[in-house]
Amino acid sequence: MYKVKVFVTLRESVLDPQGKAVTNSLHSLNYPEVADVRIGKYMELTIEKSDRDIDEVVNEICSKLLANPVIENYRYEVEEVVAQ
Amino acid sequence: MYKVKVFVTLRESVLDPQGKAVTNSLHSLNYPEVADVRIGKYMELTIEKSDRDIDEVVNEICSKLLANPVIENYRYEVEEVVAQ
Amino acid sequence: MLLKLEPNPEQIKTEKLYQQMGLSDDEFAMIENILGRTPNWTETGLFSVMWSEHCSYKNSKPVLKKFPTTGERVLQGPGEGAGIVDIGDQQAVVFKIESHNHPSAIEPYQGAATGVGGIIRDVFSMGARPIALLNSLRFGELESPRVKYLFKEVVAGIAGYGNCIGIPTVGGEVQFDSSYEGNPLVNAMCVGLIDHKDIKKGQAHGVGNTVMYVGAKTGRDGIHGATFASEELTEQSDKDRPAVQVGDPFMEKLLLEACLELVQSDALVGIQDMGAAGLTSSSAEMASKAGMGIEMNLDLVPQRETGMTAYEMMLSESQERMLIVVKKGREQEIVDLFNKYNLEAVAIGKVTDDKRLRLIHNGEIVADVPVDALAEDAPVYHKPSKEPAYFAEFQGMKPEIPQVDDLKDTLLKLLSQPTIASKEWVYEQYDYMVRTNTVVAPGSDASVVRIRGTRKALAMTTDCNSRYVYLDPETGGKIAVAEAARNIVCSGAEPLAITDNLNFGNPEKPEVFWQIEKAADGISEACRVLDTPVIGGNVSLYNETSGTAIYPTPVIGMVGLVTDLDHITTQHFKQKGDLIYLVGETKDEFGGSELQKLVHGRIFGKAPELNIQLEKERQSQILTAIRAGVVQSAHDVSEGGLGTALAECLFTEGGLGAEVNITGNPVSALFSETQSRFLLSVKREHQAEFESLVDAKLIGEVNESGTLRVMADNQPVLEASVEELKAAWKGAIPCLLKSRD
Amino acid sequence: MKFAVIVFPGSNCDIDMYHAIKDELGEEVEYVWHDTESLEEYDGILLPGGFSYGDYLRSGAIARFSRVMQEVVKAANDGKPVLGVCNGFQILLESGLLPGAMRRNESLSFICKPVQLKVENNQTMFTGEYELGQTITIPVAHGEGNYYCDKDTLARLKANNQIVFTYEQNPNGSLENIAGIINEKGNVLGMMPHPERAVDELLGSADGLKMFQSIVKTWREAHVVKA
Ligand SMILES: Nc1ncnc2c1ncn2[C@@H]1O[C@H](COP(=O)(O)OP(=O)(O)O)[C@@H](O)[C@H]1O
Ligand SMILES: [Mg+2]
Repeated sequence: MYKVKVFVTLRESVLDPQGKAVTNSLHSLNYPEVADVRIGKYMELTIEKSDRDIDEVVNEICSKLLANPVIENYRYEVEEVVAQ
Repeated sequence: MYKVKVFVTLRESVLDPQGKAVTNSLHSLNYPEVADVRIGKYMELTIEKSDRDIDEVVNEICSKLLANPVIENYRYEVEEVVAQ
Repeated sequence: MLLKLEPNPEQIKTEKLYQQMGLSDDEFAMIENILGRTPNWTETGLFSVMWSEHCSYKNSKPVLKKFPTTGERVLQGPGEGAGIVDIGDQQAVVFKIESHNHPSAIEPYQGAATGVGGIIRDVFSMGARPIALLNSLRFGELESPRVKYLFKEVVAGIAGYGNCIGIPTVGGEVQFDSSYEGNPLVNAMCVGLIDHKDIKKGQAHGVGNTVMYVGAKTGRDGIHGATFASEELTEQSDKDRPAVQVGDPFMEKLLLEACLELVQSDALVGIQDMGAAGLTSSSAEMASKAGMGIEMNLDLVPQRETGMTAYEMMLSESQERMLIVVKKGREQEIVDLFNKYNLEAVAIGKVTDDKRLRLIHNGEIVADVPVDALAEDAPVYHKPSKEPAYFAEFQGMKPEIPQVDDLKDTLLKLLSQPTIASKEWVYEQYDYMVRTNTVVAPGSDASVVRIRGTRKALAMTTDCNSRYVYLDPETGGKIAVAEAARNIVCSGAEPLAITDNLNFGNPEKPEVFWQIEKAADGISEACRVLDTPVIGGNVSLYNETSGTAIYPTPVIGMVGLVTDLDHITTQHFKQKGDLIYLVGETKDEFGGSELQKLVHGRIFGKAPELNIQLEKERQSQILTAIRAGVVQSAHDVSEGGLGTALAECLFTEGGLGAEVNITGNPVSALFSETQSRFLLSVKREHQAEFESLVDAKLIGEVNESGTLRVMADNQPVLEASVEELKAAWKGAIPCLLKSRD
Repeated sequence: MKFAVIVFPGSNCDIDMYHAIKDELGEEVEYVWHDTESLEEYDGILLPGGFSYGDYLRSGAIARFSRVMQEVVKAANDGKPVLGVCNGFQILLESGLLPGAMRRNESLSFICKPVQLKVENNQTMFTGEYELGQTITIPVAHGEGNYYCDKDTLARLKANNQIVFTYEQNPNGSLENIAGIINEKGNVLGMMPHPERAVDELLGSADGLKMFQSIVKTWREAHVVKA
């Protein structure tokens, strides 16, 4: 079994209204040192071992469903775990 | 300057409607090996150095604003970067 | 910091780089001629966007000229952000429709969302308070995963923007046909309300007045083909790649409230939204319309990204921005006003009298061109037009009645065609009630929004049956307008005016251009007869997938005036014992009908005929009867014919049913799509008065049987419980969406 | 009785709330901006629906830090009626004035439609005019109305009769069909459905009006005694 962590972030030049709103709010909460916030998605997938290659599976899943390649980038980390 | 990565995840006991929906659509896209998906947030903060301790600042920000302790947990990673 | 390498004028010319921006050799020569020199990179960019079809209408202008655009009530016709029509009491209604087809094909959620954002800005840039949104959508057949994805995301994007900004999305239409498979249509319409005294124009008057930039910062969003072209030259890295525009409805809500406050200030001279071609079109058009020039210092433009070039700033399509001109010396008031809403307002230039657009960047003049050349003098092309072969073939076909074995089964199937089926799945995602003025919510013919503090209300709709337009563009164009008017009249309103969105294929193809011309002829004639001038609109061409054009789709957005809340009427039957009337006789017309599509899997033959004079007479009779208070419900007979219309009248509470009598061929009686027909119900006590006002045929009666029973020659020919009809109609879209891909 | 309708950047049902109070209920009402530093002069506080701060991050998360929220807390502590509708409810949850949190609707879609609610507690200052167990029709319009709280909190809500409204047919996946809850003290009510959209038969239902009438009645009784 694998635990896969997927990070989806907005591409750099894409506007991030959420991040902007959070930055402004942190400034008014008196954290002027926070220069920028970008908000993305973090996903934890549990994937059973199969005969397909895990990287292949994860890349397919990410580009098909988890990330929108037009505006987002993704990266991931795979960890193999031994089921108890 | 610091680059801080914050991971906000739903607590184990809280049902994740989005994760459930993604799991279902992965099954219908023919990825039966995906047993579970949990969806959270991934945030990248750029924080200038100040006289406040960085961990203190990040913990405050997370517990006040970035995560809702009723349903969410957070963890973070701090990386110090040298501005060019 | 390192300046990006831009091609010099010589390179632009010899390497024909302008072609990648969409300018032809002739057009480039014209520009050189206008300037008396070769344009630089930024200047070439200015011309390329201003002379694009989207901004200049260079291919469609000769067609748009056909439209009647004036009328007693028209306060503002085409030419500004949106058209304006008087509704009495010093009030007026402002509306416009706009397409976001191509952005939605690439990124459906954001494409649709920013389409909504853009049309809202057009309306409030006139000084009006937006009060309602509508949309008109087309997708491929709801079968492939890609189409389902586009459909879901487009609806979510429209909902996401409209709900957040707090303007109710009260209506629209969705149709499915394989011609839209790779090229969905997303047209959004906004309706606003204004007091005459608040009407504002996008004009930069007064030499020395200050040009201010308000709203969101400028990024590299939506700089299209042009930037892709420059990519190879400058080897920009991936992170500089042009980005899809992302909408920020929260920002727009603030901008909306701030601008409506600004409109009340006498410091304001002119205001225009930065839509397509952003800063370029807003500045050039405002100056040109006022007979003035504008000089701007681009260093002062609020920027979201570092190292932006003049070219990028001028062509950026970042959302939620407006350009305003204010009286010199009053800038601080404006800054304060916007700051109150946490928004930026920055003076970036001034009005000049030399009719030139002059841009300064990093201390240098980076562009200096005549504004009229940009805004007015784009070449106009009279494209060749040719009747397509299919047209003569279709016209020559004999009318045929499709073979039907089981009337009930056919009705159930028709009701579950996604184009006819309930659109509840769509509109339940829209907040159609916010601001608590929506008297008739989505689900009846037209939506009705009351005007608080008066007895008046506005009825609104979008319509276009593109199958008819494909079979016969002129008739189809007429029908689109007539159908919109039918919907307005059935809700108890008088049609006022229209806005249109001409969605077509590639106009360079003579057969496509012919469709455009003919459709415009049909629309024009219908508008003249129905007295609904065209007060604005939008053109979207090149809607094709792998060389095949979409069905020609001139979407009509129409607004009507309800003079008293008591006149508001819906399509649903109201109570047992009411008499059911059909207005208009039925012919064997199945060309382009739902039944034809269902039976043959394709459409062919002649479109239904339309006698627009007759249409007008019937509409005015019905409106008179509604205003006299003798109509309980009114519904037009459209896709799927009388059978479908009857079922739709019964989709309400209270266990109602109906028994009606038909004559002639039952298939035609129930499913023909003959035009200019209406289905009304009337209280028995009003029978005589109603019959004196409307030429209608009594065909049956509403009862409480919970069953639709259709009789021919005293024999039941169709009997179905309303529950099963409703289940087919309501379940179709959710079921198709759920079905395994 | 004088009401305050709190306006956050991005509120959009403020105007509906205002008109419900002024035109249909016939009481005094004012808009109060999010940076206001005192709510002394108001007898009832209304947090309207909408998308405060775009609902970015989590709905209500940013608005709860508005200056005026300190005053809302104070008003709540003083026993004044505080009603949060939709986004107002979300803000009350984020600020801790009510327990629990909202998740996205189970369908993951925004949902707008009239729904049937059951009055589970008519012994509050907001519901006195309803019958116990009465079914009322009030619209919902939200994307994050899927109420959640932990087991202990739920047990407490039940024990104290703090669940005021439940859905007859759950539209969003809410725990135990919860549509509205009240604080222990009984003066802070949060609900996802919009009573201010149901005050006029012309728009489909007037069932929400009784809620506002209940507030006024309770307030009058208290003040007649005091006077
Ligand atoms: N199909 C059309 N029918 C009538 N007027 C049109 C049509 N298309 C565009 N117009 C008018 O041309 C003007 C410019 O349109 P457009 O460039 O879409 O406006 P904007 O600059 O707001 O995007 C508008 O006033 C619009 O109403
Ligand atoms: Mg525009």
